[in-house]
Amino acid sequence: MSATVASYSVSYHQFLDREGRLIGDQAPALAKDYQQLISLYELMVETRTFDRKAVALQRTGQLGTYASCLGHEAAHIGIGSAMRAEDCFAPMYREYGAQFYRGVKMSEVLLYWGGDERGNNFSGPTHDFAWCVPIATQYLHAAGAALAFKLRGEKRVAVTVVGDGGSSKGDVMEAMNAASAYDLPLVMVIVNNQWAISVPRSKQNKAKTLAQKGIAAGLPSIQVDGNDIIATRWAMEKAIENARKGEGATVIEMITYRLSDHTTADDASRYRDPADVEEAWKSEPISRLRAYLEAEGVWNESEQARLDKQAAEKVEAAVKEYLGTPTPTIESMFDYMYAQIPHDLQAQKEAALKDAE
Amino acid sequence: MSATVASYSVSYHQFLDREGRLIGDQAPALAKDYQQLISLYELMVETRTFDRKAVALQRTGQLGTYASCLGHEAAHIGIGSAMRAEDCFAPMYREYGAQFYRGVKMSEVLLYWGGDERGNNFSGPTHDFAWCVPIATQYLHAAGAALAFKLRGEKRVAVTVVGDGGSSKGDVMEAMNAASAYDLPLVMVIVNNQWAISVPRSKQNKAKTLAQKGIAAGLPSIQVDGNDIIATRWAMEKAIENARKGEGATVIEMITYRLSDHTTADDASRYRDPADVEEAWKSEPISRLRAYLEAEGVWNESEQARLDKQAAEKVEAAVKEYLGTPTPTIESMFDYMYAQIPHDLQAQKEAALKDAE
Amino acid sequence: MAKVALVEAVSMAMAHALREDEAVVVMGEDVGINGGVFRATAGLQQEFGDQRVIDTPLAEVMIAGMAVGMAAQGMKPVIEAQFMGFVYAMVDHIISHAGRMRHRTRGRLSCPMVLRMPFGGGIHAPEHHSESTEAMFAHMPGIRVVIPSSPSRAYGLLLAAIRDPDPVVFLEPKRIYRWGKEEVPDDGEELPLDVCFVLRDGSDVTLVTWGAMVKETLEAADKLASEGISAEVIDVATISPLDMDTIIESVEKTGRCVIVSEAPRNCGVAAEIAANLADAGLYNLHAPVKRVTGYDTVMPLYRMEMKYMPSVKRILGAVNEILEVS
Amino acid sequence: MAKVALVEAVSMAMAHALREDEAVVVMGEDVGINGGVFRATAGLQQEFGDQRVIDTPLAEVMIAGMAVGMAAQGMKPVIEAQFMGFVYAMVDHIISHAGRMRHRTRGRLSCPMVLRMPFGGGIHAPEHHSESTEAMFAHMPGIRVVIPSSPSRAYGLLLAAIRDPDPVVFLEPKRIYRWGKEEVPDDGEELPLDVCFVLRDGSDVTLVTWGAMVKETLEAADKLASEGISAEVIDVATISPLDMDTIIESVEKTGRCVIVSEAPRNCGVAAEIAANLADAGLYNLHAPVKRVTGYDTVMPLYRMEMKYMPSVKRILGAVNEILEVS
Ligand SMILES: Cc1ncc(C[n+]2csc(CCOP(=O)(O)OP(=O)(O)O)c2C)c(N)n1
Ligand SMILES: Cc1ncc(C[n+]2csc(CCOP(=O)(O)OP(=O)(O)O)c2C)c(N)n1
Ligand SMILES: [Mg+2]
Ligand SMILES: [Mg+2]
Repeated sequence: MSATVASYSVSYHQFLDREGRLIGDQAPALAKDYQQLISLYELMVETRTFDRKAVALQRTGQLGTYASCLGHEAAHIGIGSAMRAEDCFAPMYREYGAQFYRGVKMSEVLLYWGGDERGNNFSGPTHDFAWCVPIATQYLHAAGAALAFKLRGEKRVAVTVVGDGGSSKGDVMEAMNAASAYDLPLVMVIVNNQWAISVPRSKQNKAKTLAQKGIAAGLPSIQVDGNDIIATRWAMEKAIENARKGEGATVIEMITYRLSDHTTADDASRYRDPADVEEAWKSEPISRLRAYLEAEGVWNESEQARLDKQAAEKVEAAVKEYLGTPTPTIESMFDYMYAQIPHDLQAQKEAALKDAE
Repeated sequence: MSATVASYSVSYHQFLDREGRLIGDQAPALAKDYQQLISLYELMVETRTFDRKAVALQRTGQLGTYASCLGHEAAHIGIGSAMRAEDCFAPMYREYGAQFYRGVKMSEVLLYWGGDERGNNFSGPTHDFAWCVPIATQYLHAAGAALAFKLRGEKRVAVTVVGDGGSSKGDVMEAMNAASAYDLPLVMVIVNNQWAISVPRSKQNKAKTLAQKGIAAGLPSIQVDGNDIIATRWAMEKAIENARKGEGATVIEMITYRLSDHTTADDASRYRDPADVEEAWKSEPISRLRAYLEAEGVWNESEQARLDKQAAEKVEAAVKEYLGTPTPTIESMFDYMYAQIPHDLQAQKEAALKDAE
Repeated sequence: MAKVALVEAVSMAMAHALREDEAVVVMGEDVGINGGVFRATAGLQQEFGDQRVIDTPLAEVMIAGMAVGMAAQGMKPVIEAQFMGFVYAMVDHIISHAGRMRHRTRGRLSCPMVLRMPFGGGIHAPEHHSESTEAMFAHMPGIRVVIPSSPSRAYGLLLAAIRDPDPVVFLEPKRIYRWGKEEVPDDGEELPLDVCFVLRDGSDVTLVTWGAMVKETLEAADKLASEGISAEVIDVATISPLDMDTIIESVEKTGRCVIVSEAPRNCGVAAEIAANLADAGLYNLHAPVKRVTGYDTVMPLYRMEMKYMPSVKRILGAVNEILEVS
Repeated sequence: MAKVALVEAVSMAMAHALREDEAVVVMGEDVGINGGVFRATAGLQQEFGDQRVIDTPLAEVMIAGMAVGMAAQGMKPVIEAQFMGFVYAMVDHIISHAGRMRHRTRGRLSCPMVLRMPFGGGIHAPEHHSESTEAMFAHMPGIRVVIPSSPSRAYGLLLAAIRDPDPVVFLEPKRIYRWGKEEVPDDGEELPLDVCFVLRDGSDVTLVTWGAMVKETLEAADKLASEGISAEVIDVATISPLDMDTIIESVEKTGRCVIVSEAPRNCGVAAEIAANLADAGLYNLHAPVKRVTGYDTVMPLYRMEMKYMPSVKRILGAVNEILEVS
């Protein structure tokens, strides 16, 4: 006797094609909410302006290793803009767009990559997690946050992001499993930008999608075009709403492409074909949204010029603030280890202060 | 635009119902291969006889904590009997039935639980892994073995087992992911006996099956009645054959029930309803196979009496061998740490020998 | 007042904390209806419900990672590793996050969690059930490491650990879970997380230990007393931060020190104590500092485990060796 | 012969091992076409193919666990943790299996694997990229821990590590990956895995160190020499097993010892060395044993990292402190 006992599928969603034309007739209201679309567009452009500047700062020795977000703007801003302030974001390390939307300042991002912990004490929601370098660990922090919200009866949602590479880590699967076991108000995004440093998506596993990892835990699992902000925002809104209503977690794979090197310490020309990158540029998120807005008649050259100027000024101001931040103190190496510094560390602190004299 | 990009399902397979009647007309040849079925049946009975004796030894202070396999005989022997000697088995800790088939001696199982490492230097295939207490880690050892076989071009298959509880660990998902990434000759069994000590299956996650964990990595994933040896053996044979042919890995969930306490250190009456256990006894694997064999006219009371006697004698001999094994030496604490004992440890060894005088 | 065992005092402290602070939750494998494999959480789920005392899927990385997330969001999770042998999968989240959350965010987020677990050998348990790797945690910045060795110290130290605003690893010496019962009032009084306990005054030699080895060390001290040798016995209790002042003060008096620990020797906590004596304590030393420790081997399976564990005989041997030195 | 840097010597040793033994495979994240994020595996996949030099999914537990399985089945995997900050997820398989496989099976199975990784601070890297937790591995039974500090020692020690029939953790001081180039003949000559290297003879004080701190320590010795103080410098190199004989012999001569390590202080390898001096070396000590180490804090982000790392100044300070003592 053989019987099918469980069936699942993964759906793919896209509303704007790469030329910026609406496809199908299912587009969400956002497609016609030009004001909101324009504000998302502006943040996308500002984020890219910031990103280019950050890379330049690194190249000129004014910033440490920096992880660019070039090409991820629709994914990241789709995520950040669908959240409420009281929701909790557990990022990896390149979702600046999401964080800017939530109030993190550009200067704070620079401070962090400029080797200063104060960047993590940012102006975004105070409950948001810091940048997370140990890949995928943030998934479990988000799951813990979601459990905290649930136990306290708060209508808050935790949102987290991992990459295509990071999705291979057990932490991701344990978080999905926990989301299922505890019905957590949690949205788990996999930003599939095709590369984990030099390792292509195809080497992570041979499954058709990364979204289907959610099926392991019986969670709704979808794929969206991660370069289409209408799709990313729509998927996030739906998933966050479900989570807030107590209907549990969702896994969303956003398909995009890392247009930059992995970080400024990387040289992608060693391992990938420039032709592929060129091809990927044709799908990038900003020009398609601009084309759409222009076709709808709500955006034009002069608006763009205004925006470009505004973005450049904003970034310049942030750079100035960053470069003007004084060096941290010796004390700051010791004073945040514990709420109350223990006697042994106090002795080390005193010795360090003496040595620094 | 929305499109389905991937679809998966999990099928369930059973050939013998709990009364021992064949269901459907798809039963594999084994159902009529009475000689082989009888030999499997004999091992199931011997294993159970052994198991009861081991628990008794623990109760009388002659054995340490012991993990019973009561009720798992069809699952374990289905696994072990489908493998070739050159295949590699990475067990958890209660698959004695599989191991007996592969040549491990009953006295060796007792030695291990009797607190003696020599039990792990067993008479089964020398490449088989030892019992593995840190739950789920064995999955990755099996994946590593499978990769070794593949890299060396050997037509060997690695087989591993985890429990319903252990299937929540990241190691399991990372192994499945690796199996997909590297197309490994690997069979990953989840023996779902409904309990992880006191935690019921339902608390591990809310997915319909545990088999569907394999879908995360795009692997064929099926469920079988783990108390039906025709089904467990059939599923294992198919999966092992696929793996040997280079067609990759399979995930098999075997549904059974832990009829005993978790180990002799556990008291299951604290957390589960005796009525559930009683109900589970109705599905246990040995009586159903016996009923089938008797109905087919190939087994009877006197055969059973002969078998019972033979099993008892075998077990008695094993106990005798176990109890007669002399205490390990002090040297043995040191001599297997490295191929060549380093100087610091040599000094510790000499001190220990002196202290023991 | 009825006397309680160490494991019951652990339970009492958790119950007290659950009662006084609703941010406290207890989480782990089998901590719920089963009450933990050692009964350390017995009765807690019955009293506080399954939203406060929470069974988890079998996934240590998950338990640790979620605890970090919960703690950062204002909860006070008290998580259990079922045995110390299963804590290794948790180490990443403990070292990379629990110990860094406050520092990394300049105090914006913190990680007030307790990771408790039974540790140590000597109970005839299976493989991986007898670990003593406290040094691994002591080496991690931002983590306190606490080890009680009596019911009252278990109660007071665990309460303090749970109330502490930073992460604490709390190691319970399971070999003495049911040894040395004491009356322990459930008065909510905590003990300090940074001082040693002098269990016995003495003038000829200082014996420093912690956890279950307190038992053998006190026995050795008794034995020495019967031979006219006066041993001071110190229970370190708070492995990190380490109260070297108390130890050095004792050695100032006795001039001799033996450190007893069942952990492997290489880079253990005993080394840290001896290293401090070789520095700040050097001029008080009349004789070499001896470490009586487990060997740098795997803890053997149970037929041989008592050959691995430091014995009274080995402690006495070390003391005699340095007493011969004048 | 062209001079090579430490990271190139690491590469050479791997290439030599891949050539001489087909059981050897190199595995890790980005070790293939990318040649590793530090170029330590540059060119290896091109020479040996993708069945010998294997990119892995991004999954540290998997890499460690599979290496254990492969090693037990006769391969000799040389795996890489991309940075030491990401090794913690591997610890479970290393301590629970790699270090126990031979012991557990009475020699039936073994685990001849090498886990290599860049470690240490000082390169202006992001968070979690500057770890020095070698003590964690030194505390684990059944694991060798090796740290080279020059190109030739990197070559000889890594070859020995790969050929060794047991698991070796091989830590590469990335701050000096490209410092101190040397001629290193690719002659397949290995170095012993259990002896210290005396880098400089001296008579007034013994400076003991390893890894990248060898640089500052040698600088300090130069400085001392210019002041007429003769410092012996020892590169421990094999952290476990630790060659205390060489160190004690040196201290017999000098009477003074300063141990330099960038790892956190509490329970570090420096403590183990000092503890041995407090025991077997006590009667040779004319002054307290000083440890110049990292603090028991998180390694700060890069603006402050050089304030964390032991400096030449701090080393000289410690030496002067104990030289004043007569
Ligand atoms: C646990 C861990 N392992 C390795 C690294 C080093 N590392 C940093 S980013 C990266 C690749 C990440 O790829 P992916 O998850 O796809 O995210 P992306 O960078 O592409 O956004 C690696 C291997 C790390 N930070 N953490
Ligand atoms: C990593 C790890 N965590 C915890 C334990 C303690 N433990 C031993 S068996 C067990 C339950 C296992 O349940 P399951 O995986 O369903 O296997 P079963 O025992 O039911 O066959 C637990 C929690 C362990 N051995 N290893
Ligand atoms: Mg990626
Ligand atoms: Mg089970």
